[in-house]
Amino acid sequence: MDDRKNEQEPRKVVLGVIGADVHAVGNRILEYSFRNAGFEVENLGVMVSQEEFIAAAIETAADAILVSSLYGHGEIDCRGLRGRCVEAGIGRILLYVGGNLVVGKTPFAEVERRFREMGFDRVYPPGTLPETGIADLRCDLGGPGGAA
Amino acid sequence: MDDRKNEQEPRKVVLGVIGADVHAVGNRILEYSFRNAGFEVENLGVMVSQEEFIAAAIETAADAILVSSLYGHGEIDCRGLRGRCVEAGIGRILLYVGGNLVVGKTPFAEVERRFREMGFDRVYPPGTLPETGIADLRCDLGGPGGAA
Amino acid sequence: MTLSNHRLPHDEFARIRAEVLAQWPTGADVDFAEAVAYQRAIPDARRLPLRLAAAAREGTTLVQPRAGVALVDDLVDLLRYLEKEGEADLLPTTIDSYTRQNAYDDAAKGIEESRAQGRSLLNGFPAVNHGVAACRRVNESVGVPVQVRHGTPDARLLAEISYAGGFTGFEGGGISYNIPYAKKVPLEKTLADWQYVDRLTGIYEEQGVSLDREPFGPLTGTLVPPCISHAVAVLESLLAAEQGVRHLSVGYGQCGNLVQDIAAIRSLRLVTEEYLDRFGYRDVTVSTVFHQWMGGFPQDEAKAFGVIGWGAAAAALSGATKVIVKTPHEAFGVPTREANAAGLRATKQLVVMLCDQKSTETAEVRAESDRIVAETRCILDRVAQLGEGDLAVGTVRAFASGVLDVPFAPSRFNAGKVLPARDDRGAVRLLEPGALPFTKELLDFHRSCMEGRARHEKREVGFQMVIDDIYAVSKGRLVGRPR
Amino acid sequence: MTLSNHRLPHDEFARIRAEVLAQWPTGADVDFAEAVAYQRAIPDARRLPLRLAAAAREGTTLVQPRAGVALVDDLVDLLRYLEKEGEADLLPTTIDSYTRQNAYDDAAKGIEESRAQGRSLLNGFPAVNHGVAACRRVNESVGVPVQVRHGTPDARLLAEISYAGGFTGFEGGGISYNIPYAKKVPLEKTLADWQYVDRLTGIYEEQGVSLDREPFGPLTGTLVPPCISHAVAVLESLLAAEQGVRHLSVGYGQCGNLVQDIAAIRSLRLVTEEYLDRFGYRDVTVSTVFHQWMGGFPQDEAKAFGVIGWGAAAAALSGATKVIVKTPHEAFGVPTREANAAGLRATKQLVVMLCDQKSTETAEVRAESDRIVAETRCILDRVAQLGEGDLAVGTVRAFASGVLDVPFAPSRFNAGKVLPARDDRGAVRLLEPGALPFTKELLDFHRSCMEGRARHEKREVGFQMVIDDIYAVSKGRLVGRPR
Ligand code: B12
Ligand code: B12
Repeated sequence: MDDRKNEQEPRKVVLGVIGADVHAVGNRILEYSFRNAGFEVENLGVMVSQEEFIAAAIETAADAILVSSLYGHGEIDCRGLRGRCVEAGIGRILLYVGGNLVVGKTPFAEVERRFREMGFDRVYPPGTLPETGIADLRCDLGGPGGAA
Repeated sequence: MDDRKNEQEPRKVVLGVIGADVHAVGNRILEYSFRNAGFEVENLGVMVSQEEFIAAAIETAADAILVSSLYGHGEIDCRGLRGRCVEAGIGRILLYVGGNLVVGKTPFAEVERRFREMGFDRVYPPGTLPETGIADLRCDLGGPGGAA
Repeated sequence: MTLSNHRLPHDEFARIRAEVLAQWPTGADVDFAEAVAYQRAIPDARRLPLRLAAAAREGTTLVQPRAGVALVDDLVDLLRYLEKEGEADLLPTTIDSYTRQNAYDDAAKGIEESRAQGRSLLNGFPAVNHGVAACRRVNESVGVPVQVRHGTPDARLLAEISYAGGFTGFEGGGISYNIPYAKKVPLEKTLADWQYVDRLTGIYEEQGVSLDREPFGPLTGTLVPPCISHAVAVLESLLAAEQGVRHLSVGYGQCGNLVQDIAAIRSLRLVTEEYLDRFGYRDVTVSTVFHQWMGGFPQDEAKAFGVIGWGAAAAALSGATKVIVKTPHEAFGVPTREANAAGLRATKQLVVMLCDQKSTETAEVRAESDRIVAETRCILDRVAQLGEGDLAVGTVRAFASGVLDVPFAPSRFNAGKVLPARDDRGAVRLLEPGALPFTKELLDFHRSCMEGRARHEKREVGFQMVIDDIYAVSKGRLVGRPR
Repeated sequence: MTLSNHRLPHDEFARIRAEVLAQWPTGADVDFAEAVAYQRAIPDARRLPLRLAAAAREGTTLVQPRAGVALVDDLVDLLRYLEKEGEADLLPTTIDSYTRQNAYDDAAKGIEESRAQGRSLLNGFPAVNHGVAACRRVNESVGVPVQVRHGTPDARLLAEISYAGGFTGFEGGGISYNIPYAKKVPLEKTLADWQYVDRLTGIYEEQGVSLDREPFGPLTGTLVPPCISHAVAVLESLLAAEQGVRHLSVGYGQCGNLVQDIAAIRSLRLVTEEYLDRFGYRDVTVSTVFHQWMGGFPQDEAKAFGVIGWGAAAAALSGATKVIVKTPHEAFGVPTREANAAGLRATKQLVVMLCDQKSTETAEVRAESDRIVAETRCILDRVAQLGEGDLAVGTVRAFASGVLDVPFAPSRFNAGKVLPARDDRGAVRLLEPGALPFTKELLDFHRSCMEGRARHEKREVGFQMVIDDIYAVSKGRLVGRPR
């Protein structure tokens, strides 16, 4: 697979809120912000299954899947996503996840560890601004100022 | 000394706020409440020195000295009061103390220990209602329902 | 069956009921006659409609948390704690998100995992999986009324189990538990499913069991102008009353501008009573629910206490019958019981302290309240028109045409054309009115509100204002000023 | 010298100064010319009058804690912490109670014991004992203005050391730091001693060093009706202006009824400016200070947060220039820095959130404000009359005759005839007006307020109401209803 596209061509991301989660507000803002930052955004909205994320990523040849989970079931909902990506042949795709990932106020280091172990490349605490994710993605994709 | 007076004769207490403390509100209410409960109250008001407490107790032949300290210097101000009572010949007088006795929020058990060691018979935490002190005093003086 | 706003006929109800109770094994435990007997024996102190009526009489504002965990014993502990240490007047049982999707298999897994890990992996209580007996145990463990709070588009089985399980109040409605809580469930379906829930409530009422039904007021909790949530509340009230519901609690999510918040509760009571009366539902009691700020919270707990205090104060000054309380953990996750109780006590202090200062009749409040009523009437009357007299049909058509339109809702049956933003004093107004059927005068008012703010901020009216307003409270402001 | 309200002549001032600086060894370090140079070099960001003027211009409410500990390093740590973690806009240095009594020997013991025990045994910072250099270190350690807050009847040496030490604000006055803070200090003495402090401030002003002087608004903090604290604030302002003070902050302790609280800040600004103008002091700036609830607090920290939130909200809605913040430890003792910062952040969230909702011009507020102004004028005009035109003399005579009378004050020079209590909506009114020189109309108003409450509570107007009101907030109420 070609991970290093032409710098001019807009990078593509698939965006969505996983599981039975209906928190739509952050998702709207993420879509708006990533678009404004020059990304091509395929926004699946809320209540997105792992299968839908993967299908959309394959269809759009996306560089990254940005998963949100707000409602607390993120831990259950996200398990096995990396594995399914591997099975579907997009095993190296960037996986980011953010929101209120677990039930209850939990030290973030602990949460990050759990989700990294599940195969996520970046894990964001509650209240993260889109700018943070955008900067990281540029960096991970080798955009301006980032390593390839 | 005669600790057991005629039950009909009103019991006498000396009341005041010790040291450089000017918190006057609780003192007014204590005076009112102890009077209403049938005690004879000699209220020295605020900013009362150890010497003034003892002189008033001797002069009125009081059964108890009720010390308040709100402003945080209670620990310094109250030291040696029992000793001075002994010197003055009223060593067995009841000594009660209440208010915000030390600087800062402190576990009350610790505060109580410190003031008991200084020779106080009863020590009250912040927010104590006058009723509590009245009931205890009746009990300690062998009033209705109390032991002699 | 095509949807219409008529009382569900007995045989139709019975037919559906057989299906519903078969959806999950625990449905078999529901025996209506036995459940009525059980409900009748519940002491007055635990009967929600009675407690609300008493509060309305005394002019006090009752305090209620949100709370729910995966396992029964833990829920009992939690509710007892909130009753005792939180001084809660009313208790909830918040249902987990799998149950809300009728995904009882997933809920079962969540229960198992929670047992195994010794911590709740579900964000609420899976009442259907636990069944009638467990629910009764929960209710019998406390001394105050317990209401089921959820967000379930199809809550028929949940309602059956809840009422048989001794709960005396049930939140939700065919609009308010669809549009903010679902992506592709048709309104026809949820309206019909909630007719069932309301009819179920009605037949309990007919047996002398009084139950409270509460449309979910705050909708998406994010900059919802009062007229939109009021219109939904009134419609759900009318639809419920048609099915025989007798006790309604209508809700509103705090916007943050004091005059608007007080006026919203005032107008909500007035407009609900007006329409119930106009449509001939005369023996229905109405109480009001004030939700403390429902949008994004500040992360800092002390700041969260500030927001909670403001919600408590506004609730008291508005004279709402009850206030639903947030916690200092809001920005992070489902709160610990200690955090939950702390939010309750901070609120309790203020609602009791301020109970003598209701300010519903100042000139400012009356003017704002009158405008909200006028806006709400515009919407409701157009809904009735669109439905050719049938409010259920009208509701479906109104959403299709954007006459009813909830900001930021995930449902694809919601137009999503309306954009709200705050005016210069922080009241929520319309930046983009979409297809809301307002008079020119009302539209002009909203436009001039936005222009006033734009002038003050020296920037154009636009979507950036909306984004700034969404983040504002979590960043310590109400109006999202440019930085 | 007999007391009179005239600017202290230069030689008289110099004579007293020599005495004052000799009261304690650290006085020797004060060198006026050097101190002026030092003060002039203080950056604008740390100059209190400038910060207040900017806030008044921007319409924001600044947030300030109370804080003081025995040792210098600990104070520096504490203030830095409150600036950073508490987001304090202004900082204080609260002085300990021995220093307030000029008992520098006791303070010295307190410092030693605190060093030995590793915890502060003093309830504040003994600035006189620590001296000029230490005070400068404190001021230089932070980035915002620091004000000295105390309660010292004779604060002459403290003021000398504070100003030379780089503080740019000094609280107190000859009435407000006597009547609530002393038992047997004659008013003649404190008024004269504060003329010295004000004159000292004035001579710094004449050298181009702007300093803020703040009469202590809340007095005993216990059910003080606004007209009484306003009268004291105006008198101290006039006496200070006569000595050359140019920047005044007048304060008020929250009563708890929102309309009264907003009206109090509105009327305080108006009436202070009116009298300064009337007595010919034209170049004096006036800002307002709102003290969060100064009476007994609830012990529970969550409930304390509720009370703090209400204070923050009322401060913001009233448009006060700054708010003095309480902490969740209030009912127990001097707060930890964490508790102090938490109170600040809860307050900050609300004053910023609500900065666009000032409500000083509603009909209710204007009516209440007008009445407070009328009451205050009654008192002030009688004071002027009693003094035969001299306000200092008038003040002494007014207290002697009960024309000025502070509820619950410990001073034996206070008549103590006035008894306040709340009306049925929680506003503080007069149950017993004592010798306050009110018009019949005003007296009738207060009487009818109390009768209204008594009817509602079905009991007689009487002292039990006062007691119930004193305990009320700490027990979760505002109006102390019978139980
Ligand atoms: C508004 C809201 C609602 C609304 C949602 C309306 C809607 N359809 O959108 C309503 C009222 C319907 C609701 C319902 C529920 N909610 Co809710 N809700 C909130 C609330 C208050 C704000 C969320 C929000 O809109 N924030 C504003 C946006 C802009 O921020 P955001 O969502 O966090 O997203 C930003 C960042 O997180 C980040 N981000 C997110 N994902 C990602 C991914 C990447 C890759 C990156 C880089 C960044 C990123 O960027 C976004 C933009 O800045 C939060 C608490 C809070 N935050 O204060 C609770 C909260 C999320 N809800 C919660 C819960 C439990 C529920 C319910 C289950 C129960 C209930 N209370 O009714 C239901 C869930 C229903 C369901 N099936 O999902 C919990 C989750 C608990 C947990 N994780 O432990 C929270 C945290 C509240 C709490 N403390 O209990 N909720
Ligand atoms: C009002 C008040 C003031 C007023 C006092 C006016 C006056 N002259 O009376 C003013 C504003 C002047 C003031 C000044 C100060 N105060 Co002050 N004040 C308070 C406050 C808010 C309420 C006190 C009160 O009136 N309570 C109501 C009455 C009815 O209750 P009470 O006083 O507690 O008394 C009752 C009981 O304690 C009990 N009781 C008391 N003594 C006894 C004795 C016995 C034997 C019994 C049985 C019962 C009993 O019965 C009383 C009646 O119910 C308290 C905090 C609080 N409690 O919320 C702080 C508080 C007492 N003050 C405090 C401080 C530090 C000060 C100052 C040093 C600094 C400052 N903030 O300016 C100065 C002190 C000046 C001095 N030299 O004393 C601290 C003390 C800290 C500590 N102990 O660690 C407190 C706790 C606030 C705090 N958390 O920082 N204060």
